[in-house]
Amino acid sequence: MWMWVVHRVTGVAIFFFLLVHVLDTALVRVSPEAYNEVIGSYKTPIYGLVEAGLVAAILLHAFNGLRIIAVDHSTWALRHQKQLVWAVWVLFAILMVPFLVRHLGHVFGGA
Amino acid sequence: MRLSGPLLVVLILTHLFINLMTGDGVNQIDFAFVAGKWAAPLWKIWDLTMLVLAMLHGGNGMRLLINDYAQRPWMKKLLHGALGVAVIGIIVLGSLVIFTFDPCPTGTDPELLNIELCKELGRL
Amino acid sequence: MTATVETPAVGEVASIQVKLRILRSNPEGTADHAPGEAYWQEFEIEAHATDRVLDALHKIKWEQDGSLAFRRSCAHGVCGSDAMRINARNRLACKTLLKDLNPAKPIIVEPIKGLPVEKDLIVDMEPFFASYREIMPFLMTTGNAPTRERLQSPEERQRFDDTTKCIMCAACTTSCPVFWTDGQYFGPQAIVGAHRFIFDSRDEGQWDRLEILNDKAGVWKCRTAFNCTEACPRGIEVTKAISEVKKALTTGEI
Amino acid sequence: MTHHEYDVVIVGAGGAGMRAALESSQRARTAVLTKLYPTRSHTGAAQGGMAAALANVEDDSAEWHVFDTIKGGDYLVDQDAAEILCNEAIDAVLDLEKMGLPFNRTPDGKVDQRRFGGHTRNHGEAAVRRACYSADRTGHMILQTLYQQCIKQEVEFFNEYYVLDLILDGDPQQAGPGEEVAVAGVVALELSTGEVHTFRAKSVIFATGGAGKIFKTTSNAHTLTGDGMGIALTAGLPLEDMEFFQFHPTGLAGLGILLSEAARGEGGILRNSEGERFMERYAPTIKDLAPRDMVARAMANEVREGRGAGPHKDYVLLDLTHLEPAHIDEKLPDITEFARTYLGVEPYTEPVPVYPTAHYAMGGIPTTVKGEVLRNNTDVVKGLYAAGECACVSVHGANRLGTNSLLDINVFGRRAGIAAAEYAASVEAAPVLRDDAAARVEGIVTRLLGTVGGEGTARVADVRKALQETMDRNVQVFRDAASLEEARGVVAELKKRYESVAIHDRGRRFNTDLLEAIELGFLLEIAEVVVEGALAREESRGGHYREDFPTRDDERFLHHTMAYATPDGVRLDTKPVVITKYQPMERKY
Ligand SMILES: Cc1cc2nc3c(=O)[nH]c(=O)nc-3n(C[C@H](O)[C@H](O)[C@H](O)COP(=O)(O)OP(=O)(O)OC[C@H]3O[C@@H](n4cnc5c(N)ncnc54)[C@H](O)[C@@H]3O)c2cc1C
Ligand code: HEM
Ligand code: SF4
Ligand code: F3S
Ligand code: FES
Repeated sequence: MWMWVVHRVTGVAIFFFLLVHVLDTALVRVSPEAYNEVIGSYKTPIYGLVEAGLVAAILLHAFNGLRIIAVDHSTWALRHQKQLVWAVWVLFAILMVPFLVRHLGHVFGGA
Repeated sequence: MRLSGPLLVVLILTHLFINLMTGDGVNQIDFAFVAGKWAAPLWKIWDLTMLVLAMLHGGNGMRLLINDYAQRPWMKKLLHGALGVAVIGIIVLGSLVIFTFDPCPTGTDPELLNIELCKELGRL
Repeated sequence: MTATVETPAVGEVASIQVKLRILRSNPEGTADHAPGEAYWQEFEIEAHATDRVLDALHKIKWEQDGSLAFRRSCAHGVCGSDAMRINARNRLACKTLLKDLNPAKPIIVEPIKGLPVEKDLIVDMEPFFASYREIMPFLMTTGNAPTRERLQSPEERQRFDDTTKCIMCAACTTSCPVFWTDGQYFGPQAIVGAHRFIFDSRDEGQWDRLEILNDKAGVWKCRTAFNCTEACPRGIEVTKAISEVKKALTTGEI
Repeated sequence: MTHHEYDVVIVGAGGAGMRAALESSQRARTAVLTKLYPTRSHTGAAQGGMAAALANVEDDSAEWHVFDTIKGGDYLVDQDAAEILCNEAIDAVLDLEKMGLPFNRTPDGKVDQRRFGGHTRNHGEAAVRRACYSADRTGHMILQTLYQQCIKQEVEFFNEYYVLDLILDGDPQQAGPGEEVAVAGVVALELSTGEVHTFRAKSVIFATGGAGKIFKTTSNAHTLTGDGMGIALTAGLPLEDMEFFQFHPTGLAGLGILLSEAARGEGGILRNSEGERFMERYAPTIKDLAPRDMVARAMANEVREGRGAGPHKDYVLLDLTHLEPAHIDEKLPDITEFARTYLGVEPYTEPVPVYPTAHYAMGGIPTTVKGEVLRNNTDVVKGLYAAGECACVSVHGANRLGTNSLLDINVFGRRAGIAAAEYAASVEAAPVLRDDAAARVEGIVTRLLGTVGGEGTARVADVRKALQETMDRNVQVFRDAASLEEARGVVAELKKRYESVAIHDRGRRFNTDLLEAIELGFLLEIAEVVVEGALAREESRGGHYREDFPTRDDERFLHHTMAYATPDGVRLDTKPVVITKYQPMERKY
């Protein structure tokens, strides 16, 4: 059940982010200045953390989404859904760790 | 849901990877970066499908959520309405942006632009 | 079988002190509590590790507080009377042995969630049975019945075996997070009940039933949370049954 | 108080009650009152199968089935009833199949059948496959299927209505032969509100199931407290053959949870502590598949003679280890799980500890083959019917054969349903319910509620426990005058204590405390009748074995016992056994 909660929460989070994200991207039509100003704020540490959270949400939602799809289509997956939950978290960790290193590096180290 | 899901995986992960992992990560993102990307039709289409799919998928997901949690019928109607407006609005807005994008708006400080690209296009 | 004072003869089991924290409520109120108010009450009893939670509840009822109300009948997991939330999981009290719970901590016992509580651990089962009736849970055939039995191969019989085991205990439906937020949802049990007929080679009413399940309160409400499968005391692969019904609806094949 | 009027009221929604409801609701306005949700009824616990000479897998005939039933019942069976039972068996199974019951199948798609104790080919030559089954969940499937059909027919259920009284128009004991006594209705307590309801009806069918809770070790549910029998007795009606109680050989040791005879039908073997297949000594031809009374006695005897297994040498072993695990999973999935869950024993590799457990009441409310309730040896109560375990048609005589009860509830449930509806159609109206019809029930409820908070009074649970223990100790597989006298004394004393029993729950809604107190009253009544009948029957026959009279005595006791409750205690009478074809013979297997 917890995976269902995770999936819901991340889904909603991504949705609202996407609303904002499209709006800010739309600024490229207004003027490069405006766009860069907004994007500039993405590069502050606080926003950096938010963004990291977002990526985490997307990754989790994505892999869990794949698990749900698998479970719906194959009996094997259905019977091993618990292991698949683990797989989701493992995959998530595998991708998240290097990303965090790099991303936070960019955000804080300004490399 | 089932169809848009896997496609989105590919689309969004690549998107994120390119934007945040390659090169300079978040720091590289600016007007010039976007302009550079959208110069290639591949990325235009890429982002467009991503947008449409994500909004349809997310919109549908939100619809389910509203169904689950909105108790009173009028509330449900209201939220569904708002959701519809948001989804359609965003898709329209997003597509407009992508298609009418002008990488080298006149009168902008060239510092901000993707100079090579604009030169190539003969706009500078 | 009454208050298994003697332990089952296999080996000797020492008696242990067990605490139970029970979520109670009395529709008529008690000296300390308003009508319908939910409150926790803790009981301590002496029991054997091999006793069932049901035995523990009986001990409380028979020795300490006769007003404790719960349903039970068969005491061995076949009638479906005593589904309750034990340590945050839906189980049958008669199929849960004390030794399989952590005796160091109090055992938390609550009524199953999502159905109106009537008194202590007793909930109103009517909405649950109403959903079951909704899916037309009976064999539907056309034409004249044969004089002898309808033939059915062992394989065809096997196809729906799993879902014939359901004892309608409601452990699944009342563990489903979707059901908690939306009582309109038929719930996994009703889908299990429908599955039992949809995949019965003798039945000809599959599409009527599938149509009902295609409704907005039907299978599409299921978000594969798997709580139902984990709760089912009969080991029915509930989510699998639901997924087979979804598949039948999307592919149009049974 | 609420008043209802119906043509037919059925009390009980187990197999018998719902089978009756399916018939009567097609013909008359019917209400089914049940103290449990229908699907909680103990029919759902039945495991092994339902007998019918379908001959789907080997040669068989209804005639052989009749003979086995009579011989299995140690010649106390009414043979006309047994003929009906076995002849209608085939249709009873086919009807269930057509209603959708998922029987196990033969490779060519027919209903599969398996062996069961006492069912033989050609009058005892060898075990025959006669039990139609659905894994070890036959009763569950029957209960579910009947419930599903009731949903289809929109049968009107009053769930969690506890019937407490039967209202007759006239006194069944005072009325002379030939005089008319008719049913007027029943009085019930609605559990969720505590409200008393009266139901006036032209016909009433009792289908309230067994009374196993008079014993401590039993395969029966907590709710099987013999209510229907107790209500009938209190209303002045007799109970027949109550001393015959079946002890099923294979209950999980110490717990009583049943492991179906199907375990032996599928090849399981009983062994003592020496590993010996001891049934070879007791029933050389059909060994482990001898009738239950014999196997239960053999087991108790092994234990008595020191060949019991376990630390206390107090049980024997059911050995399934030579069977293929796949076979076990297919045919006996539930009972093997019981062994795992409750004893922690893995039946694939270890033998399962078993000991006889109180299982089935052969006796009950006497009826004709149409299900009409008798108020003496010849007169029926107009409009009153009974079927299922609470009734005694007598098709089971002194010992019921396995799989004959699921058959009984279907055949006689159906007959009672039809007869009740037809009777209802034949009369203008039911006798008027007097204004004070509910007074007795109101009185009981008020009295018990008044005991809440009382000082120094007996607890329901203590009285019940004392009753169950004395019954287990003194009225079990082996009985004799001394043990029965002891039980008689204890029961009498407990009846006194019962008068001062106090409850704890003062509420009216879902007062299960009150319910248990009332149930205890029925248990005490029934236990008394069982003990009195057993004391009077100075012979050994079927499930009733007197060590002081170890042989069957057809001279003195080839008759049914009829027990009546009177102000001076139980009065016993006899009723002749109907014999058509088969003269009593020695019972050997
Ligand atoms: C573990 C077990 C296994 C068995 N296996 C087999 C087998 O394999 N084959 C076979 O042939 N037989 C078997 N039997 C015997 C058989 O199952 C029962 O005898 C039979 O099911 C009884 O059915 P019934 O309808 O008479 O009663 P039940 O199914 O017990 O139903 C009684 C009904 O009466 C209602 N009721 C009771 N009291 C009241 C009241 N006061 N007011 C209102 N309602 C009331 C209850 O709610 C219930 O609905 C088995 C029995 C047990 C215990
Ligand atoms: C990255 C790839 C993605 C995959 C693989 C994916 C997969 C899925 C799947 C399979 C579901 C259905 C879950 C169910 O049936 O229980 C779902 C639901 C949902 N998705 Fe996605 N999704 C992805 C991206 C997104 C994005 C970008 C958004 C936001 C716009 C989003 C928002 C939602 C929402 C709100 C739900 C509904 C959640 C619910 O009902 O509980 N998803 N997703
Ligand atoms: S599917 Fe399982 S959990 Fe659900 S009602 Fe049936 S037996 Fe209970
Ligand atoms: S818990 Fe609920 S969401 Fe589906 S898988 Fe089970 S029904
Ligand atoms: S009491 Fe019957 S299932 Fe628990």
